[in-house]
Amino acid sequence: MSIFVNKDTKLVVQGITGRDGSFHTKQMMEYGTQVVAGVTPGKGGQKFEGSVPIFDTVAEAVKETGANTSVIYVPAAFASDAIREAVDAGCRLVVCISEGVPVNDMAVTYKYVKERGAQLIGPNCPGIISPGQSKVGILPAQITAEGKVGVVSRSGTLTYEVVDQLTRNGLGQSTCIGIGGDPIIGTGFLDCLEAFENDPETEAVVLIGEIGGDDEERAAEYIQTKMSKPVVSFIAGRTAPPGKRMGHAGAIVSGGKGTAESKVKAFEAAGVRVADKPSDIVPLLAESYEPARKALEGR
Amino acid sequence: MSIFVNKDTKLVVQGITGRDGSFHTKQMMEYGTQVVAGVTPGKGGQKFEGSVPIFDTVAEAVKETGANTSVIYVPAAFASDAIREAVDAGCRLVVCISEGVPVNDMAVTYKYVKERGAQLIGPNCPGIISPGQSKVGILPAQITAEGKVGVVSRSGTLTYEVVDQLTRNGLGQSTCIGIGGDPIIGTGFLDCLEAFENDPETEAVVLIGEIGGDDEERAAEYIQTKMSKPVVSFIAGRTAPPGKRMGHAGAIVSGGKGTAESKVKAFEAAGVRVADKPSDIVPLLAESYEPARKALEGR
Amino acid sequence: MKVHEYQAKEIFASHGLPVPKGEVATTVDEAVAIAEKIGGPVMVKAQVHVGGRGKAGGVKYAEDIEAVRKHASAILGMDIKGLTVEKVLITEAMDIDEEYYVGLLMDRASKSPMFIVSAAGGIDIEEVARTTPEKIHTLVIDPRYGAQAFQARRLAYGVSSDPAVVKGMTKALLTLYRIYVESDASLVEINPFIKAKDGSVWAVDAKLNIDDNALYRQPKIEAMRDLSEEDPSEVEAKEAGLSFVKLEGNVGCLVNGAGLAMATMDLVKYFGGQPANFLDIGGSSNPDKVVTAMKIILRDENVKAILFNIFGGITRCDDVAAGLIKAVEMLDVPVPIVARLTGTNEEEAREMLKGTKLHPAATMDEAVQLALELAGEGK
Amino acid sequence: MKVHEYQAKEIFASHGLPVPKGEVATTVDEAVAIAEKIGGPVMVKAQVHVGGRGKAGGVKYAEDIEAVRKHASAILGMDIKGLTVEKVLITEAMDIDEEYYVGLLMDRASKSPMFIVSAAGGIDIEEVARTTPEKIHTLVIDPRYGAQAFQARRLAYGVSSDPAVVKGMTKALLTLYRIYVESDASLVEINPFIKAKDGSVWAVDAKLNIDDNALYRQPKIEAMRDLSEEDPSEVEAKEAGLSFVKLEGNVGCLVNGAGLAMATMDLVKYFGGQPANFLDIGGSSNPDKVVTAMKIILRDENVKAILFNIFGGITRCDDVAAGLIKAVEMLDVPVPIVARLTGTNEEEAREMLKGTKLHPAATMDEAVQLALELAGEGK
Repeated sequence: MSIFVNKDTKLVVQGITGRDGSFHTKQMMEYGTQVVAGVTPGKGGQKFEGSVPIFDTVAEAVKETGANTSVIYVPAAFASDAIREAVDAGCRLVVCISEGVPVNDMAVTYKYVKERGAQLIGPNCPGIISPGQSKVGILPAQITAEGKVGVVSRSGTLTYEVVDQLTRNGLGQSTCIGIGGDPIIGTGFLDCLEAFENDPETEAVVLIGEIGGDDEERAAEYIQTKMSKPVVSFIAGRTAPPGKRMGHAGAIVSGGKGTAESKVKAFEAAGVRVADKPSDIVPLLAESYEPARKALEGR
Repeated sequence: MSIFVNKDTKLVVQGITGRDGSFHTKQMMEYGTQVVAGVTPGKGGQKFEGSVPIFDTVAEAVKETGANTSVIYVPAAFASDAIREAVDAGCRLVVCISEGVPVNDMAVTYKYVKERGAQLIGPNCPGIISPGQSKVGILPAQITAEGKVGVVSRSGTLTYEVVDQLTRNGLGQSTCIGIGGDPIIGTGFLDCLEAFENDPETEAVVLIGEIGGDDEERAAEYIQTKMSKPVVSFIAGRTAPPGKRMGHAGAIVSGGKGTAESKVKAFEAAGVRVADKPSDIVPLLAESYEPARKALEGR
Repeated sequence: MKVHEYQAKEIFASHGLPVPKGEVATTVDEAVAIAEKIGGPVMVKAQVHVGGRGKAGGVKYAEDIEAVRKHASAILGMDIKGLTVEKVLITEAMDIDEEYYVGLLMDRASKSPMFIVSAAGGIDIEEVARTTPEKIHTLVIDPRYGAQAFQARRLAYGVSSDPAVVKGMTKALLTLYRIYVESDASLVEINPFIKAKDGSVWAVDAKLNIDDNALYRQPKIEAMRDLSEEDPSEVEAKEAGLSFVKLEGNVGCLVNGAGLAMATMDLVKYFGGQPANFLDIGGSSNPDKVVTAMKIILRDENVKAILFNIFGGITRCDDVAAGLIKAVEMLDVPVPIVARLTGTNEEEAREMLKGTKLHPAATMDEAVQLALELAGEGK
Repeated sequence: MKVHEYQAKEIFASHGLPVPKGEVATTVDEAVAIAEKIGGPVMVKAQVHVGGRGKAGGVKYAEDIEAVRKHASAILGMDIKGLTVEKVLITEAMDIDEEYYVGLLMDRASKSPMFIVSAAGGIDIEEVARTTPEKIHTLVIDPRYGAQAFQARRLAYGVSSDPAVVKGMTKALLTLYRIYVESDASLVEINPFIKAKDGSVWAVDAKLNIDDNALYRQPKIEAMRDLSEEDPSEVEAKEAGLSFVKLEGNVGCLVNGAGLAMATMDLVKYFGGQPANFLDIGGSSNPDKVVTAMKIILRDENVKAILFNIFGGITRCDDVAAGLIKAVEMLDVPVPIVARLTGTNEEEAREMLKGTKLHPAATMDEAVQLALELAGEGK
């Protein structure tokens, strides 16, 4: 098991012929993801890497190949349209990698996706990987390993850092998901925590938050009231000055809200251990999760 | 029983202090409709006719009085906002009398109402009356009588004409509803036919259509496949020239579509008798509805 | 309300749609001057608010100035389905390779705007829909979200794989949607949307109908109204808040409510007569409206009798009676009047009409039959 | 992106909001001329992109021209939180009776725009929210439908029963929503929205923040950008596609990804050091970016060591290594560089960096500790 993507994921890549799209499609194919179609308007009829059919529209791609999931690598100005196109064509899961999507567009797109019962991950996210099954997005697969720890994060490379440490310590992952750093994202911590809680394969969860918003605070409450599995967290941005956007559009402390302190406090109040630095995550996990303890001891 | 309005209808009147609003509110109160509140922005705190409290907003009216239904008499330019306000405030049924609402506004308003699970009757309609229980709108109550015939119509005064003939022939009505003559209306023939079919008190239905659109054709199909109760129809506009809007924004034969012939043909093909003139409706009803036959004989 | 092709094209062009060069002329000399300015072959197109102007000879190709002069002379002043051509559009003649239809209208069934696209452009789309419906591609737009680029693109790919056509049509569709919303349209259409021999795409014709209910907030478009294209009686009626449509019979009808007005016309026909008009005095009760309505009906010399059919709901019978009495006093009514007033305040009305020369009637059937009799035509 | 009060007011006024007369001045003489044109008492208001200008003495009431001259002299050139005041707005002083707050912003929790209204206007709204949250009225707007008149009216009635205030505020809220949508704003606010002693209502202050992600389609607003209000290094970074924020420490950080960059800064602090900056080189792999990033970091003389922390995903380690090698070649780098490159193409990168004077590190902890040691500050 795993959450959101698995062996049955049949992927259509929107923007498959672009620089990033083509690079990462090759990586996904090498990993074993079922990439069944690509979409680039005007290139319908061609083949990607000699094997993946390219279509002008997602509707056609879904109709011809039965794709159930889409990943988007188009420029930000076209990302909202691409998300809506994928949902309209029947994709149940849409992963939007594109960075820089206007937030007011996303507010409407979010409604569009929800109303049609689909799920969006991102935008501005690294995607999702269920090791050994399917990789959708840009996460570097070589640092992951099959296993039972779920990882959810608002960051990209910081996720890799943490996943890398898990793997090096012998802790494989059920699914690693980067939900994105924008103020409005399709899938939040709560959705992922609920899915991990319900996934029989997942035994523990690592949550990586950052400054801005109050998603971590709400996640803390959820963990305290609804989760049975151990969760360890890390919050980035303790040294970030207020009023400054730290790269991510959503990572900003404003009006005294969204501070790392508030998030750490919320997690600690909820009984969730918070790591002071990324390398503390595995040791903290060992306190409540037996396999982590054994893995550390075995080193 | 009855459909849509009954003894439990607690009405808020939007535009209660206007010329039409005040006139018809008095008529509704005289009839016995539970008019619990009125709304006119800026007149909050006053009383209508010394008894009905007036509020600035529908939200306040609903909160203070428990109104569950709204009737709207505001100018067309404000009607869409009034409908949305009523639905947002929690009214489950909204009856919009106002005529001249822009159709593109109504397309959006229709979605707004549906999405919130409420029901809209109209706009540009005479409203609805369940004789002996509640009158909401402008239908002249004195021509109605309690009984078991359901009446649904796209027209206003033509409805009165038909109801008057039913009453004069001893055939009372369960509910009479004027759905309005605009291209986009909240409640159509199908909604009403389904409600009449499910209403144990209604034994027969009179449907009054007119040129334009294909609602009558779809009603004919519905009656044929889903209805057990006898239905008699009348179609206005057999002499209307094509391409000309006949008063109602929706009453127009264009591109060879929406002709009276097409509608008559559809009803006849569905086994629904179509009256050649309004005075033929009761005699036709007598052919399939025993109480009508007895009523005619008894005269 | 309809606007002329040249006006619609101005609106289209201001939104960035590719429209062939052209200007409108009201005289032959103007037409020639415009053609000279454009240079090369042009089209001379009658600007009238009716369909089928092409078949009626109102659209001509002019190879040279001589031909422009000839065609403009013939078309200006021409009568097309009862309307006199007052203006011609002189516009660049395009070297057409492919013709498409692209349009957007309010679809009653889905209660939403709907795109219509076809590779069978340049001809009557209703005819295409009737004979070869498979050539028509439609797509319903959710008005909460508006038209999406992917929807326009999908429609365009449905009729062409030519990149220039797909790109141009996608843009055209999205632009038409914007125009539709911004101008409160009920229909906006380009027929034909063409690909020229050089590969470029153009909106060669343009149609834009506006929702009358929204004109109050469209002052710029309302200013485009061409009253010479409308029946003066209908215009006068509309200004007075009435709905009037002229017909060919001799029984003038004055009714409250559109449905009842149609039913009254139908009943005149049923009893062997012919209605002279459709007239709905509308939902309010202003006596002046009745006066105006009478004036409009009496302007028609065919009218031999007038039939009032009023069922009072929001309209009060006493108001109508007051208007009727006022009208009879003010106007010299040369024909008999049958009055059937029932519903709200009918007793008051009956009282008011006593002692007048009006012929009362109790039912519709009776009223219509009496009117036909008085018009000398009763069965 | 932020625009100045005077620019926001121009936008507000163009949408029909009541804005007091006023113009912007860059010199004292201009300020005086504007005040003379306005006549009567005016406000002299510093135009800077920071909050709290009032407390800093950047907003003054001027009874007469002498006072205008005095205050403009004092405020122009004033330093407010590190920014020099280059412009003052000279604007009609209103006779204030009541002060309200009206604003609209993107609410993350509801993922929708949200109105905020309060009768406690004229003061810091965040302070009001913190101390007397019951004075704040909010209303989430469904972006598919936009702001509804009834919603604006309901909010207005929530803070006032004065007809002029309700009417003016209702209109102001609907207009703010339109401005918000049309200009791709993330925040738009009037604080205070006032009722004057004569009963009229006015937008006395104006704030408009634009979503940077949407600037590409807001050329008119982008043209309002005042670069003198922004840190030149941050501007240069943004132009190169980097995210840079200057901090006070001595360890320059160059990281890919915002989360990792923050975690790196936090780790510097954790090990007892101070980061000199936040710098995210972003998600693509352009070697030139690394060069620009290095230049920006080296401009800060406090920097004693540079820490590269790259985890390759979409960014390829070999590209970063190439950029790094190029940067070191081009620039005379006077401080030690610690390079930790891992992830996509890390082997290629390791190979490329062999034989350079860079200090390699395998883990974040090791890299940070090494950098601190090299900066002479390690624990």
